[in-house]
Amino acid sequence: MAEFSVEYVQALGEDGAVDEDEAPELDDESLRETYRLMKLSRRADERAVALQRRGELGTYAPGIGQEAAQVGSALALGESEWMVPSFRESAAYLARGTPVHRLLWYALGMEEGAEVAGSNFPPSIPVGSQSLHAAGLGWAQEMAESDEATICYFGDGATSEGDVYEAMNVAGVLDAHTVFFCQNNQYAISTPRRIQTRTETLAQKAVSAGIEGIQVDGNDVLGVRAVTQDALAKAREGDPVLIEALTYRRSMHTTSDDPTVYRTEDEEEEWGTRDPIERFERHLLETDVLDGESIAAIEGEIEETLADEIDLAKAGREEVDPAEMFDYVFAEMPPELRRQKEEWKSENERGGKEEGFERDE
Amino acid sequence: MAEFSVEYVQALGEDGAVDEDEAPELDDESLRETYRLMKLSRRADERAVALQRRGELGTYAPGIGQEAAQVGSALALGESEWMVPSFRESAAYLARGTPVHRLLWYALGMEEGAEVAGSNFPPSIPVGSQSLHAAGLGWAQEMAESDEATICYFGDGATSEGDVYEAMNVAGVLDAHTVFFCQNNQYAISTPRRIQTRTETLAQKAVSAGIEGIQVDGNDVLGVRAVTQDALAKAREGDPVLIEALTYRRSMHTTSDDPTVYRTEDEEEEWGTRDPIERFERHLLETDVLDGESIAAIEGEIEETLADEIDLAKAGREEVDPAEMFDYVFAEMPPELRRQKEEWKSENERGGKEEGFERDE
Amino acid sequence: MTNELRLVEAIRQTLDEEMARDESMVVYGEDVGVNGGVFRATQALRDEYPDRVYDTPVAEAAIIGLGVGLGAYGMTPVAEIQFASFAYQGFHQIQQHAARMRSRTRGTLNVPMTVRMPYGGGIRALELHSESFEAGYAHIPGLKVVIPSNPADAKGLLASAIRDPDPVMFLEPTRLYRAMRESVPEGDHTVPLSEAAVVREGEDATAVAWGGMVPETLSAVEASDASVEVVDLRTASPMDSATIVESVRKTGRCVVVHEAPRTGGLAAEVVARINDDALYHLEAPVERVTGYDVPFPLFAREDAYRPDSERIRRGIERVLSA
Amino acid sequence: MTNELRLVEAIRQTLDEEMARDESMVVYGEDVGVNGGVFRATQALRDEYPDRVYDTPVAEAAIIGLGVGLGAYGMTPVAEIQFASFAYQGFHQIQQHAARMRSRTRGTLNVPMTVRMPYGGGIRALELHSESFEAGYAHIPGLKVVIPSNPADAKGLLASAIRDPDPVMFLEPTRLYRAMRESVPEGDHTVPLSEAAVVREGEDATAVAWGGMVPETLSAVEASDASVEVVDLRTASPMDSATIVESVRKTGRCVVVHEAPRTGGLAAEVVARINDDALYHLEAPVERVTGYDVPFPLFAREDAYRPDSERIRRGIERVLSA
Ligand SMILES: Cc1ncc(C[n+]2csc(CCOP(=O)(O)OP(=O)(O)O)c2C)c(N)n1
Ligand SMILES: Cc1ncc(C[n+]2csc(CCOP(=O)(O)OP(=O)(O)O)c2C)c(N)n1
Ligand SMILES: [Mg+2]
Ligand SMILES: [Mg+2]
Repeated sequence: MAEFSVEYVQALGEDGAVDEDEAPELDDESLRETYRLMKLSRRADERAVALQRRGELGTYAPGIGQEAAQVGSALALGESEWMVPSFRESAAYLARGTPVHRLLWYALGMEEGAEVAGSNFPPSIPVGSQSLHAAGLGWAQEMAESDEATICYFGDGATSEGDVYEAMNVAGVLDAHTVFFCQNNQYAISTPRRIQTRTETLAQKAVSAGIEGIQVDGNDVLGVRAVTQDALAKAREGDPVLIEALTYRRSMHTTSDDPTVYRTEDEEEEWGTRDPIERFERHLLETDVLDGESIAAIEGEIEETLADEIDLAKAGREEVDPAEMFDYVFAEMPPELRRQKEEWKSENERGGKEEGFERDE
Repeated sequence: MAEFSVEYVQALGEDGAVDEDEAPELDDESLRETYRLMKLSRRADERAVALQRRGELGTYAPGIGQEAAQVGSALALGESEWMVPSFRESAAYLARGTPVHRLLWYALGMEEGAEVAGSNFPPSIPVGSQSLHAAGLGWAQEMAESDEATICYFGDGATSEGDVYEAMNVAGVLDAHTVFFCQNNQYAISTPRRIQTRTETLAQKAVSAGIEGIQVDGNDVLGVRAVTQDALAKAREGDPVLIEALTYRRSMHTTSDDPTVYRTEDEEEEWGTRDPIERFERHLLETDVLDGESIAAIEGEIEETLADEIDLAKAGREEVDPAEMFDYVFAEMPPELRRQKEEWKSENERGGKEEGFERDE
Repeated sequence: MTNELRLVEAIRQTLDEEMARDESMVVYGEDVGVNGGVFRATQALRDEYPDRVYDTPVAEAAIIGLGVGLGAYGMTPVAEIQFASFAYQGFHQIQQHAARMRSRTRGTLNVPMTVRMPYGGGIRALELHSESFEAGYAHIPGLKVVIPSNPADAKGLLASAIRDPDPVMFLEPTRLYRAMRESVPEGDHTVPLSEAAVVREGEDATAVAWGGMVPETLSAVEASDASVEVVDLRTASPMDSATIVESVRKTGRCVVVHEAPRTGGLAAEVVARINDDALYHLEAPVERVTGYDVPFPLFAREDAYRPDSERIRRGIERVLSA
Repeated sequence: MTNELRLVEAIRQTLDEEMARDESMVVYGEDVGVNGGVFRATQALRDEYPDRVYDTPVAEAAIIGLGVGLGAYGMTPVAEIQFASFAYQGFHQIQQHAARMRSRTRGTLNVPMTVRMPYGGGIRALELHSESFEAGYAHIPGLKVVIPSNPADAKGLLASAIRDPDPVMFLEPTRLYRAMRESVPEGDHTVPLSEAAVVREGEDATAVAWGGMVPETLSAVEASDASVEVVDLRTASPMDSATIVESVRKTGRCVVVHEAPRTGGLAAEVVARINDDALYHLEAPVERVTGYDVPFPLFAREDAYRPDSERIRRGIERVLSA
């Protein structure tokens, strides 16, 4: 009656060999920039986790291990095309030009970190819910006869939420210009992939929407880039695609999480050997795109950037005015809310000092 | 990487020919009972619509044209197995032994019509939502190591709701003993099947849950029976199945609906020639299971039953005590609710007469 | 110039005019296209704007969630949820995203969506087709909740809702869709959101109602000997409590009427606002004439559940004699 | 015999004891198995009852909806929603089915499900991890809404909720999970639902609070010179207004405290109940000390949003001096 299949793509093998049929055409500069972004993301995550451990940051969800999936895909997107992330997309944000201090602001509990700059949605906490916004953007692009597309990130866990199925289904019906990019990092907090669903792949979820589903080695930044480029090309014509990138969350779910409770060291080590940055670095060294010196230069620049950005983040934190929470509820402040704001101010700003705003940690 | 397919089953062709490989083994008595139930359902629907037209019934959703899908599948279910219907399953209820007056009570706006008798859930109005209850029942059967299963009905429109995807997915993970029976009657109110989803079939929605999906000619009562029997056998072992029965809603969505707005006479006529009852009747006549006389006897009996049941329904309607709306909110009535009930009674039962309870039509 | 229209016709006309006015406006929902909506509120709209009126799959979370994306892209989404109860399927999208998008992004993203939905009882509808959840929505900061009670307001409020840059839940009383034909201003006509209307002046007591309860309240007041001021709230949130408070300061007595269950209903908020700003003027406890604390029953028991003019009249009498 | 336990430990112990008591009880939800729950409320439970503790996919509508089926089959479902805000994903299942099943089937089907969920602010959590929607649930007839404020009540109320034949939304204040260690009765211990507790007696004013606001209220009262009676509501719905009314009749003044936004919050219902039955005893308007009408902000602004003992103290002073 009807037949379906799911393909698997890998361009840069674990052994460092490149399948030229699958690899995207990228000049050396692009390759180095890809590498730099992956390293920047890794180090930003590491610094963020360290800051959190010292009590200087709120809960943080590192993407360590997922840099290829995020950077490879985000770089395939045009600057004015829309990116709709979940909550673990630091690497994708960085690839889209978002400065590190904005990510830190969000992790400092500041709405300032969720301000929309460029065509990037803010982080979305409710699992899978943002997929519908991406379908909406993609539908708008179709209605506007735009030749642009939208990419949406979510995880393996999100594929169990009704929203994600609805999003793929309506995207299919409405010819939305949407690429659904699922980072299957094997876990939803403690819950392994096999407990999310009985399926062999997550890519096959696309079959239920009548759209294309494809699997890619998510630790292979070249494969991810190529598959996403193809998918975006189709999406721009009104054919949404679901990509499943097979990867691994190498660190904790968030800084509140202890992965040793639910997974083995063996497993973590096994995936360690497939680290996306190491694999890509080996390749770039072998092909002389990078050498020890240029790597050291990149690393040095990253450390400097991070130092500056962390300072910026802390400085911004000092500036937070809590009374602004009243200011953005509606375009115009209704009278009762104005009254509440006045109440708040009269109680908290006696003599100019802002009370009730010490962190109690 | 992974391959999937969806099969299509038909046992009794439109030409009346039977594919012995696909047909279930049923004795003549069962065949006649199947026929009787289909006819009963058809006539009950017709009478209900007529009653509604005379203002004697509320909104009613007839299942005319879907009798093979419902009766064929419901008869495959064991008596103590669970049936979880949507809102158009009169035929399935009748096949499960529910008397007509109970269905009419529901259409008279009486909770009495939604009382649970036997292993049948009440009608479910929110599209697709009941699929999760069926997954819960099927999961309970798995946990109880029961050799029973649950069948759940929903329509083509329901396959767009997140609940249905979630239900199939959790059923797959939890080895729920659930058969999801989708009556694809081509429309969700005015919305044709092709606007619900970009897929070729609805059966392929199963692929997203890693469970089996199969398509059957839903106007072929023998094919439906066979496919459902197979599916139930699998479900009883912990393998849920999605069945898509291809059928057609021959009359209106509900008595509030006017199908001429959104579909052509040609289309209706085309499906008219595939009517499930006529097809089955031809087959039973050709195979001498029925003759003109026995058909007349069945028809006579049905008219008598309906006359009695409509009387019962009307009599029950007269008995409705509105004050009972307070009685079933909780197992025990909380004080404030008791106060509200007293208030209601004091205002409405002066001198024993119940005010505020005339129908204003 | 005015026009005699039914409430549902006023809705349809407004959609039409707003689409003409705003080329970025899109109307979508279940059966709003070919079928023109199950109540015909979008009748023939698709013929006029074939590229901006869409039938969607049966998926309410999607209907709401898509609007968040459309809004971000610069469109003006006007969605229909077929019956108010089915907005619950998309409740998470309303609460977690539509209502919060402006505040969580400090105004860099907003959701100019209007979600139209028929609500309320009184038409002998199917199960779950008669509920009122205005109180639940009013408890969600960032949402506006608007409920017209007559054709002219339906037009003026809907136009304001569509033009409003924030998300509006627009609840249309099914009972009133075809209940009356009244004059509706032609051409551009807006009624500001968050302004209640004193639809009848009085001295002895204040009756506050909205949507489907306004006609019932007016006829209760007409049946009463007392001089009762009637406030049509029109916008449930942000609420114009000033108008209510002013009236209650004058009358000293108040009845609040709604169809939703009493506990946690919006009448409680009205009582609380009166408590805040007019307590010392109260001569009697505020009366709540509401649905009971039971799930809205199927229609055989609907009349017993839903406040009618007789019950409202009794409430007015109680508050006058207390 | 009593035991010194934290609130989350009391929850865990109760789940354990109830599972031992009722073989048909099943605990399920996201990460409740191997991980023992993100707050460790189900820690090691799966080791003890491997066939009755389940990790589920990330699907809240499913978590609620499955419970309807489990209940119909005769099981006692105890579901965990990882954070209260994510129950919105299953809101339709709560409103349309769990809450209504008994009334719509005239008692022939019921949903003996308990839905546990951490709620409320004060722990510098991520976005959407701090909300309180007790008022929304309390407005849904057929649901019980229970909120403990200390370890002993957590045990007693949870046991009652699990044994209750009707659906219970059981809101656990994350702020208090590990805030104190208090004695909890060993063995069978139940606290009846729908009974508020006078946790401190007083003469000058009444303070009503629940969940995470109870300790803040107690410390505000301790900081005040006045004699303030503190009522811990414990069950938000069906509400024990008799205890509140009795207290307010005595004190004539009242402050109601909650974390949720003010408009449409449960304080409004408390005010309305006082209006109904104690208006003539009121010497001042009831004060509502609540969250503001803004979406619960990210944590850098959380302390400015969430009532603390200082704000509550000011509210008490206002009501005393009015
Ligand atoms: C609707 C919803 N339910 C539950 C949660 C709690 N939660 C946060 S992350 C998470 C797991 C998500 O897993 P996955 O989609 O695989 O993304 P990952 O964390 O692996 O990036 C859960 C259950 C949530 N944030 N939203
Ligand atoms: C959640 C929800 N959304 C919308 C509706 C309104 N509605 C009732 S039936 C229906 C169409 C259902 O179509 P389908 O699932 O194909 O079932 P059919 O009516 O064809 O039997 C809709 C949209 C509803 N009852 N529930
Ligand atoms: Mg994951
Ligand atoms: Mg259909």
